Amino acid sequence: MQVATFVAYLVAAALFILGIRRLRAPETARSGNTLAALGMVIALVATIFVADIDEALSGIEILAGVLVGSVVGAVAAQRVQMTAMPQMVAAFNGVGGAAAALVALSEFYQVEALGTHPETVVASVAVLLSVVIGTVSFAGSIIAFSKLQELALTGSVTFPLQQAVNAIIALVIVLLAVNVLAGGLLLPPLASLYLILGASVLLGVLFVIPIGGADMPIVISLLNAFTGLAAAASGFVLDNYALIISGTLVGASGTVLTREMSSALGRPLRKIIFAGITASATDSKGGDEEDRPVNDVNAGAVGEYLSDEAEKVVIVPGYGLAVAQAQGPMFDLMETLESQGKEVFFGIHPVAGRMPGHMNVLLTEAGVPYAKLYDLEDINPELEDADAAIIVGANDVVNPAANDPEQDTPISGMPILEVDKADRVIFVKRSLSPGFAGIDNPLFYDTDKTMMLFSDAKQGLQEIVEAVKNK
Amino acid sequence: MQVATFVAYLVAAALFILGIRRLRAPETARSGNTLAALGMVIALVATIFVADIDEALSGIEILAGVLVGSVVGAVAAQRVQMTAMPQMVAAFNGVGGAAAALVALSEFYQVEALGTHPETVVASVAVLLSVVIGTVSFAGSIIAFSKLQELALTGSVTFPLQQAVNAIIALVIVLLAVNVLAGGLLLPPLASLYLILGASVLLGVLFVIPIGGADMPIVISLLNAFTGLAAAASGFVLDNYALIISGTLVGASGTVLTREMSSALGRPLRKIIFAGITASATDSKGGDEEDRPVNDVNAGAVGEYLSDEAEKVVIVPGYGLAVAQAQGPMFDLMETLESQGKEVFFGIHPVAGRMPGHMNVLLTEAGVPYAKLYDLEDINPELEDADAAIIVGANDVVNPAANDPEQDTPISGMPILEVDKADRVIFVKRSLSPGFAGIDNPLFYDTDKTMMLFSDAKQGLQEIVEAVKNK
Amino acid sequence: MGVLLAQLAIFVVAAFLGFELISRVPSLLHTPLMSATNAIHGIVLVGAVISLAAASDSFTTTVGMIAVVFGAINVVGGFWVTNRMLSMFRPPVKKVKQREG
Amino acid sequence: MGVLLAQLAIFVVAAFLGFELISRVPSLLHTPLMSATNAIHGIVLVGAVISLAAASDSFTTTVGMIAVVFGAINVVGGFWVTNRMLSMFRPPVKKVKQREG
Ligand SMILES: NC(=O)c1ccc[n+]([C@@H]2O[C@H](COP(=O)([O-])OP(=O)(O)OC[C@H]3O[C@@H](n4cnc5c(N)ncnc54)[C@H](OP(=O)(O)O)[C@@H]3O)[C@@H](O)[C@H]2O)c1
Ligand SMILES: NC(=O)c1ccc[n+]([C@@H]2O[C@H](COP(=O)([O-])OP(=O)(O)OC[C@H]3O[C@@H](n4cnc5c(N)ncnc54)[C@H](OP(=O)(O)O)[C@@H]3O)[C@@H](O)[C@H]2O)c1
Repeated sequence: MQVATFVAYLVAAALFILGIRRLRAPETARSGNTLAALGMVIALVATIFVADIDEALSGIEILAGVLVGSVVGAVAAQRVQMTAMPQMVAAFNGVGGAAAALVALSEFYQVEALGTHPETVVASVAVLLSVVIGTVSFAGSIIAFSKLQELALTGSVTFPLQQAVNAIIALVIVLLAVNVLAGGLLLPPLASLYLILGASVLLGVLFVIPIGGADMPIVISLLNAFTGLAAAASGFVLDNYALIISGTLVGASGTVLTREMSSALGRPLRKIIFAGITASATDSKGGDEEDRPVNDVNAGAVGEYLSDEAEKVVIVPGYGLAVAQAQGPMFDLMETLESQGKEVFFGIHPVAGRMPGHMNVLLTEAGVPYAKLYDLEDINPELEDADAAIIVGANDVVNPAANDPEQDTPISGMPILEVDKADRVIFVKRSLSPGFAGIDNPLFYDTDKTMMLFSDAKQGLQEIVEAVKNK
Repeated sequence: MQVATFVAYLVAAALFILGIRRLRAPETARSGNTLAALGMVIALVATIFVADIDEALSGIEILAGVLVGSVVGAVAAQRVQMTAMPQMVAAFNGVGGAAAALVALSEFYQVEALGTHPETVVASVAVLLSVVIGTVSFAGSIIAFSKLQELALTGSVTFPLQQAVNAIIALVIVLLAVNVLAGGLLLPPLASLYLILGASVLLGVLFVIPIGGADMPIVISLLNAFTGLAAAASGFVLDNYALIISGTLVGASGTVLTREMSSALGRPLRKIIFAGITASATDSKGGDEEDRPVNDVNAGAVGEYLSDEAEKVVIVPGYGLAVAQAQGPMFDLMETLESQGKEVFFGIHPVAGRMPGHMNVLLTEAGVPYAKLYDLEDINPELEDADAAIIVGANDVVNPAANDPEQDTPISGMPILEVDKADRVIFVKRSLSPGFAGIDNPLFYDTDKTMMLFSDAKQGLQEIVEAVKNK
Repeated sequence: MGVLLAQLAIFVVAAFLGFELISRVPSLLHTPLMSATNAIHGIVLVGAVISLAAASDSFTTTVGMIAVVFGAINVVGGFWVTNRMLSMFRPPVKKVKQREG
Repeated sequence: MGVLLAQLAIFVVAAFLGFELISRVPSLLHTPLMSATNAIHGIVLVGAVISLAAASDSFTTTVGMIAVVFGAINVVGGFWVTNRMLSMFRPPVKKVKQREG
């Protein structure tokens, strides 16, 4: 390797490190992303100009490949809706994992096809790791994508003896790998590698299918760390420092991020991976409570109350807002209320929605100023003297059952937005059905305080805006 | 290098990393130190058993050397008084720097003496860096030690054209280094290296002598980072990963720590290094204020007030307490007051004393429970309803002039312990002279609120204890 | 062998660095952070380019080509989408400060 | 050459790690932290041992011997004194918690 390339790689790695550092705070995050992208450009330019591109042909191939990939990536990234972000990240992660596996495969093939064995055991181990991890990440990401895009396999797909089947596949992979390292005792090494490839696809699929759609962000983060490790393993195959350093960085930081995410959501990683608990939870309870009376109102009544009696309004958005794409009407409601001289705040629970930061992204995209988005600690004091709390498509994040010591629920102990402190509580949702955690909400049945507006979030908000305007 | 040694070195490095991590919080700090020490044992054992110790003789020499050094280090570390901690750290740092320089020197000599030139330019550069940085660190640490131990050169020693002289020495070192790298154009390489050694000693001495004794902790931290870098450079000379990784870690983390320390003390690093401002500050002001009246009392009066009227007492220790070694009587005072049913708290300002954590170490050593030591944020609210604040050998940390917008002093903007909120303020110090920053304290002259007990801290406290007991 | 050991050392140190880099990130930033590190492992594109440059037959050329396209999608798409996400956090920093005060 | 480059890469990554490791340490711990990292650079003792083992004449033996003694002082003294310092922080952790609560 030439010294110039080496230096370029080190600079790129340094930029990645600085970039990740800056991504830790909202103020600097964007510049951090730009720094990391700059590092990537430097690494790539150094590679293209210095790699042994002897034939003009391969130069053209490389440029064409990079161009095609860039256009596809850019168009997809530009077009995707903010609500579809998780599946987009999953897709990008999947192709990255596949690329790592393919690079390792191609190296191995080249050495094998020439009739020489890989120089060292280490190189073979690296090839095997890269192929297995990269392929699992690829296959897992595709399944995650399909679940989130609701193409297929949504919900938790389970079958008997799932863990045992996974273990057997893993064992087969290990045996095949030993065969490769031993130079092909039973099967030719290259054939074994193809079998490993196939088994890894299967393993990736089986790993992700039992996991419920709502746990996907955490799984994607984990697969992200996997792809990092696969890239690092490819780096060992190619003797390339850019890949070793950067891949390892992502592998390690992705692991920590996964742990942070899962703890912020109160969902221990082990539970997510080793069981398909999620799906069954959603349809528990619910049925027998429906006959208790609720204060069922129409949009007109809500508009009247807001317009006549509310001075300070706190809006709490949840997953249903994202599903209904109701961020636009939400913004309109804010504007309408403010034009009548009322104070409006948004209370954003850290786990509202289905992806961390989901609500913030959606609302700022719709035009809500960042400074109106209050997080858990900041909004609870405001709720004390609020006249109304409007909860749109949310349940878990405002469910007082989380703090009920008598109940043992998946959300027990999670801090909630204390909307019951407001004078009036207004729910906008389609039915009495609970949310992600499947826990019924006692606030629904507090007929003195609560108004239930049963409606799709988008339509309901539009109607409220009309009602407020027409007062 | 054998793989086993390599693995041992990696394990050692990992233990150092984990150790430093744990040193960031008081609860885990001690176990962090133990982990790091364990890492050192592993690295050393791996080296001794695997290094090419062909002759029995050198094995004995090594063991003898390690033994002698260990005994000296352990005895010194065990005997040193807590107040003398900074100079102890300086001494240990100095020998470390010298060791790094000597290792590099010996490698270079061996290669030169055999008539071969060092294999690569890189190895020579590493030798030169290790010798220069290690020696500067050694010489600088010795001077720091001498200043703190008050052997010689205390205060800021300056002479005309200091910066110019330093620059010339640095230039000479660079020229000699070029001569070595060129294979000895003017002087034989080895002779040049000896000259470099000498010039580096001089540079280290001149670097530290202008710096006032009170800035020494920061300088020692900087020299600590230097020694780390010297060790890393020796690692390049010897091709040794343990040295490269660990030395670099210390070099980098020491740099950050130096910056953190200097900002916690409000003393920008550049000012410390490029000037000897400190000494002159101490004897500014002071003279012309002395004729203003103060409420000069004796220990009896203080004892009477404490015993009869004070229920809640806050004690604020400062540098003078450490100098007077008065932590014992301080503890007695606490016990005496508590035995009379009074509440006693200690207010510890982060920069009280002359070394971070100084007061905490002294007081806990004397037996004060850790839970009674309140830091800045926690003690200020307590001061509101305290009946008395006793300030022992401190000034800057309670000086309201720091918050006076009209005054521009070295401590302006520093948060202080707001002792003037207490009903009575009792100073125990020898005179009206100010402290480290040289700023007169308006509280001295508040004759209604303040009692001044002019006395050595140790004696004064003993007298107060007697007076309280005899009431 | 010497180089391999050094590379292993790099791996270990970089892993510690990666662990250290993420700490107490507000959950608000979890998604962009995931997406940005996702783009960074697109560095495998560098490997794909090297491998395509060295391709000697139609199999390795095809495989290398796919890897290059995939890698480029990962890199460009990843950074682009992260940037889009983060551009929505355009916080008038002052306002946030003010709100805290 | 290959090994050297790898070592430089280690240097860079380890430097970033070092920077990252120290962040927002309470000033209470500055002195022990300084003292502990001071002990860690005593790792140069390993270098001194190697150099003494390879010593071939009286000059290198003497220099190596001094280096070993110095390195051992740095290591043992450094860890020992840090431990002494930290043992004084023996916070009954409960009490601290209680005080905060
Ligand atoms: N933020 C993350 O990263 C993340 C990731 C994974 C899981 N989670 C979990 O997701 C939950 C988030 O809580 P949340 O309060 O935001 O949501 P939630 O508790 O899941 O409640 C969502 C509510 O939205 C309603 N809804 C669905 N579609 C709607 C539509 N079109 N119009 C109006 N309402 C609609 C549903 O009720 P109806 O059917 O009656 O309308 C449901 O009650 C937490 O349990 C959290 O742990 C979060
Ligand atoms: N903590 C650190 O790491 C560190 C490091 C470097 C600098 N500093 C600086 O040091 C200062 C610390 O403030 P501080 O309030 O603790 O101390 P200070 O402001 O320096 O005051 C010390 C006081 O102790 C008195 N004193 C000296 N010897 C005494 C004795 N034997 N008996 C009784 N009193 C005695 C002196 O007055 P008399 O002469 O009248 O007795 C002096 O007023 C700050 O400015 C800080 O920035 C701190």
